[in-house]
Amino acid sequence: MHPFGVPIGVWINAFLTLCILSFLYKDNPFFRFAESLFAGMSLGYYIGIVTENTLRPNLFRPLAQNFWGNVLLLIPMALGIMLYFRYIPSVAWLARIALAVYIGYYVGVYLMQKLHGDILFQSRDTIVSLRAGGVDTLWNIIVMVGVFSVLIYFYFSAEHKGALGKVSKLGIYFLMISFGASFGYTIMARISLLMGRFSFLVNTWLRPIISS
Amino acid sequence: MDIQKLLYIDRRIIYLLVAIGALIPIIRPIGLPVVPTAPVKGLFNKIDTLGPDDAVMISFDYGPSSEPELNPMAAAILRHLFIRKVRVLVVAIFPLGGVSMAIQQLERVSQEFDLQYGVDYVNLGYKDGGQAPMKAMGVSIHDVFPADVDGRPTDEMSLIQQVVNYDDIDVVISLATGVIGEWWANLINAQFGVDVAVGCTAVSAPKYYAYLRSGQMIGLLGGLKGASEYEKLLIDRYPEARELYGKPEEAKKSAITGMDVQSIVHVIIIAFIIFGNTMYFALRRSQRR
Amino acid sequence: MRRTLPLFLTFVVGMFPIFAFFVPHRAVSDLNQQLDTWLVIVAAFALPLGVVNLVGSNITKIKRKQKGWPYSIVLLAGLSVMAFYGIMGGEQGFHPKFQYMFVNMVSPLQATMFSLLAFYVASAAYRAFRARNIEATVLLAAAIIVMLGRIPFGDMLTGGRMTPLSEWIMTKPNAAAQRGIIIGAALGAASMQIRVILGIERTYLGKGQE
Amino acid sequence: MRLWYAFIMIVVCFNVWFGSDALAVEIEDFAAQDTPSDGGQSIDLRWVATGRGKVFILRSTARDSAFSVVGEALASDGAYTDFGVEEGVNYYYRLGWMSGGDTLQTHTVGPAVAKSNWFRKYRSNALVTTALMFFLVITFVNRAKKGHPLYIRRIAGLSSIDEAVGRATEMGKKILYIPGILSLSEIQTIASLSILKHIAKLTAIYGTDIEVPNKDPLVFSAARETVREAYLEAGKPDQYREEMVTYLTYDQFAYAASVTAKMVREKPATNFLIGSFFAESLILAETGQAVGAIQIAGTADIPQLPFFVTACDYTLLGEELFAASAYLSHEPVLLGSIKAQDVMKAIIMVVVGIGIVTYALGSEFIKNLLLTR
Repeated sequence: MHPFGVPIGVWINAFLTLCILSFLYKDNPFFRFAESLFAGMSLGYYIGIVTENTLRPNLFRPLAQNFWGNVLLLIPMALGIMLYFRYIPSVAWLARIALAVYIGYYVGVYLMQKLHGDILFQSRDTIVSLRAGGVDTLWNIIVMVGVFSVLIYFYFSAEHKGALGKVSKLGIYFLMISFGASFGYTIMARISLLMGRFSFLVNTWLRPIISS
Repeated sequence: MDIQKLLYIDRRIIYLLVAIGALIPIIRPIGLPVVPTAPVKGLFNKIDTLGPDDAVMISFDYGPSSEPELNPMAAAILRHLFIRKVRVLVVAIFPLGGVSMAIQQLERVSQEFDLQYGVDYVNLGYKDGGQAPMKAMGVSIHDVFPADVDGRPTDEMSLIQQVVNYDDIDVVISLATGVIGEWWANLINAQFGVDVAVGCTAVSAPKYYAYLRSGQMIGLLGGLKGASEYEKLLIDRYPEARELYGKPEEAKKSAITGMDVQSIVHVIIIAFIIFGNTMYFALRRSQRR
Repeated sequence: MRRTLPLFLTFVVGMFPIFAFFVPHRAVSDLNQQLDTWLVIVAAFALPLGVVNLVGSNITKIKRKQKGWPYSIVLLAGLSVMAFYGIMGGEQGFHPKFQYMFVNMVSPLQATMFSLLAFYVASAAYRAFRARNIEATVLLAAAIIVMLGRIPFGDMLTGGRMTPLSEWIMTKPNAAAQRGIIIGAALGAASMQIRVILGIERTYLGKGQE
Repeated sequence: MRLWYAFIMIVVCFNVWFGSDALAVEIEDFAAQDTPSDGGQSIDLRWVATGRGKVFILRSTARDSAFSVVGEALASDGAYTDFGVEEGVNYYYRLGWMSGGDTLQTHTVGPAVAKSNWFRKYRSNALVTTALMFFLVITFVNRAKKGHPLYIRRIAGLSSIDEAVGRATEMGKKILYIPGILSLSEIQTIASLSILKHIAKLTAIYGTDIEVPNKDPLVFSAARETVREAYLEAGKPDQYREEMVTYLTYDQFAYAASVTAKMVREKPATNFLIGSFFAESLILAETGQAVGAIQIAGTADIPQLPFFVTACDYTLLGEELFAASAYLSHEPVLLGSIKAQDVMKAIIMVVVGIGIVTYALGSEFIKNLLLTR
């Protein structure tokens, strides 16, 4: 089906795009329709993704092909099912076991990432050279002052008064420069997204209609 | 006075002007100049020293929502690598759509060159598990990807036979949204010492600058501007690239055209900020009287 | 037991990846990898928790003919059709209809919602970037310089000075501030993570009815 | 005849020109041993070479026979890591190189065995950091438990939480609490839940309406528990309704669409955006701003901070989010851990400070100490 020389899929795509864009003017039934459809379909999409990409290849298929060889997979399955015990008052506490395992593991993983990848790494990097030469030394000093003043801004054990207050104020200026700069830098990305949509509407949808 | 009204102008007027500013260059491109910056040159110059004996891994770590920014980047980098005959291994770590991005871009660019699959380049496809496969490739790429994206066994491919792990790879380039590019920089570079460059959306670029400064990354392409700078470097250096980007259907998709839209909308937003501040000071002055 | 077992498990399971971080022994890394895949499976089981709630509340809406109930029908229809074809995929991957609906419906909805940001950054910039006080002025100045540095127009206006200046802001003061936030946030996160492992922080577990 | 002569000369020259490197290779101190700090995947080879050229790595499981080429390296590299080995097997190695058409080999070294090791030595610095952090948290938490007074400055923005709840109460409108879009695997989400508990207690006491829409199903179920408990602890279990915590959808942007639609239709007086956020941050915050809600945000996702700062009334930046969640619980024990953070921060600044000074004096000792792999 190609009404006006454009595939029906493109028509649907364009219609839904316009429905969402209409929200900029105000909330309206078209947006509400698209929003509800979006909520439903996206959840359905993830049901498909989870079944197809996680449960089938990592759980069902191994169990079906070689049950005893993969019998340990029953452990995560049991943990997954335990999440639902929350709704049965007598065994509700078992749901917390699944949660405890899930949270515990990731907390451990990310703890090391923070301490190793973030703290050690960034600290090492703050050891800048004061002998870089010329203007580079000055820039390195600025970086050093910036890191220290921001860290002092995040210092909770003392009231920010006097010298501490001044340094922490400097930290705020560094933060403001960073936020302003990041904001300004990002505008670009956001416009790119809009461009992608507009270019679809103009080049993929409207142009073929006009030329047909 | 009406200054108050002007200050709290209906946001829909801003929306309308932004929309018009974005539409005009799409309907009729303008062509404004581009100046390459150091973080982009960092990656470009590195690749410019590589040749047929070298290998580069590109990780497609983005989904459809970041296409407009990262597709031109992927195309430009792939073209550069293929022009220099560097061998390319493509992987995908991002679960939602990374692999289809890889297929799309590789299909589009590889047909412009005379390449042999499995020898000059290979698409290993998606691997679940985030950091786990990334780390495991430090030992053996083949073990992580026993089959390529289409299920063909990789042990028969000369490229995978020769490129065992990160030791045989000159640069890993992650085209990333969100956190995966960071993992490459702070996990894989830190653990295996392989050079990492990241092409990211403009929004994550500021955070990546910290990694760039610390030497965890050798290059950084931020958003469409980074891509357009890379295109510019490529077009200036290689006549075959100039020819490629000269084709009208490629020009339309290029980051350089995208920059036209960027420029106009940026100017509109800056004009609004200046207007807002002018009104604000005018209001303050009138209130002081 | 009901109270201590979950806390004990959090401790043991939480210490394991830390242990694995330092111990390269194959037995340890294999078990760690196994845990990784297991927990992805556990997370997958959680999805129906949400689905049941969403379906339930929309059915109630329709039954009671609450305001906007027809939209609940749209939602449920979208959900069931998409989920049906999502589960219908075979060994070769997803059902073609599932992919068609993703490409022509879900994906454009995502992209358009995302693209609204182009408008929102404009309105937020207009409202927030006012030289009200020193801090706001610093914010405003940094933003404008970087915005000009991102477009060719800025360099045309200043004889090529805008791009280097904006790169300088990004790589020097901005990177310094970012690094400060990264270290601070990592410390905050690490201390909280240790609290969780040690069972000091336990809001997330809930007390339950014991 | 002359032609022949010229030809021979050319061949000789070629040999000298291209073969010279290979001819000059001389290998000393060739040794093979298990790669330290790994999982038994490889064996390290080391040698000292004079001259340049390529060397081949020959490997066998027998001392004297069946050597085959398993890799190649530049002689000048002086090292090679052989990943093609099985754990626990005895391997013997030789180096070979071409010399004017002949293949020369070193003597055999070995046996070398790839072993799984029990400690990554190069991560000793991380081990010290981890131990120190644990030690500090435990120490200060114990101090707090024993009743040592710990001073923590007022965290700006916390009082604004109470104000924001108060405003919603006065206006008789609802509070929207958005706990971020990541699952419970993210520590920010856990921090968010403990802040939610505090806020839910306030709404229970004041009788204000609260709604917590969710993207992640695990967070949804934990948030439900949290809010119910908060109402229980506030002595208002009868006011708790299941609809206070709802599930929307698993998609980031569909979630953003549903929440913004909610904001526009229900016009909440106050929005809390606390947890882990990505691109949807500004969609939510700007819509909330447009409908006139008071907004308090908190995240450690650095790319989103600028948007929250510009569109919200108050933003908890990075570490403040974690500190706030500890502070609000009003348990002195948790204050101890904030203190631990501060001490660690001071230690970092001192170490980095000394590092900068010694680095300027020409020592890279501290810099190398912090090297991460």
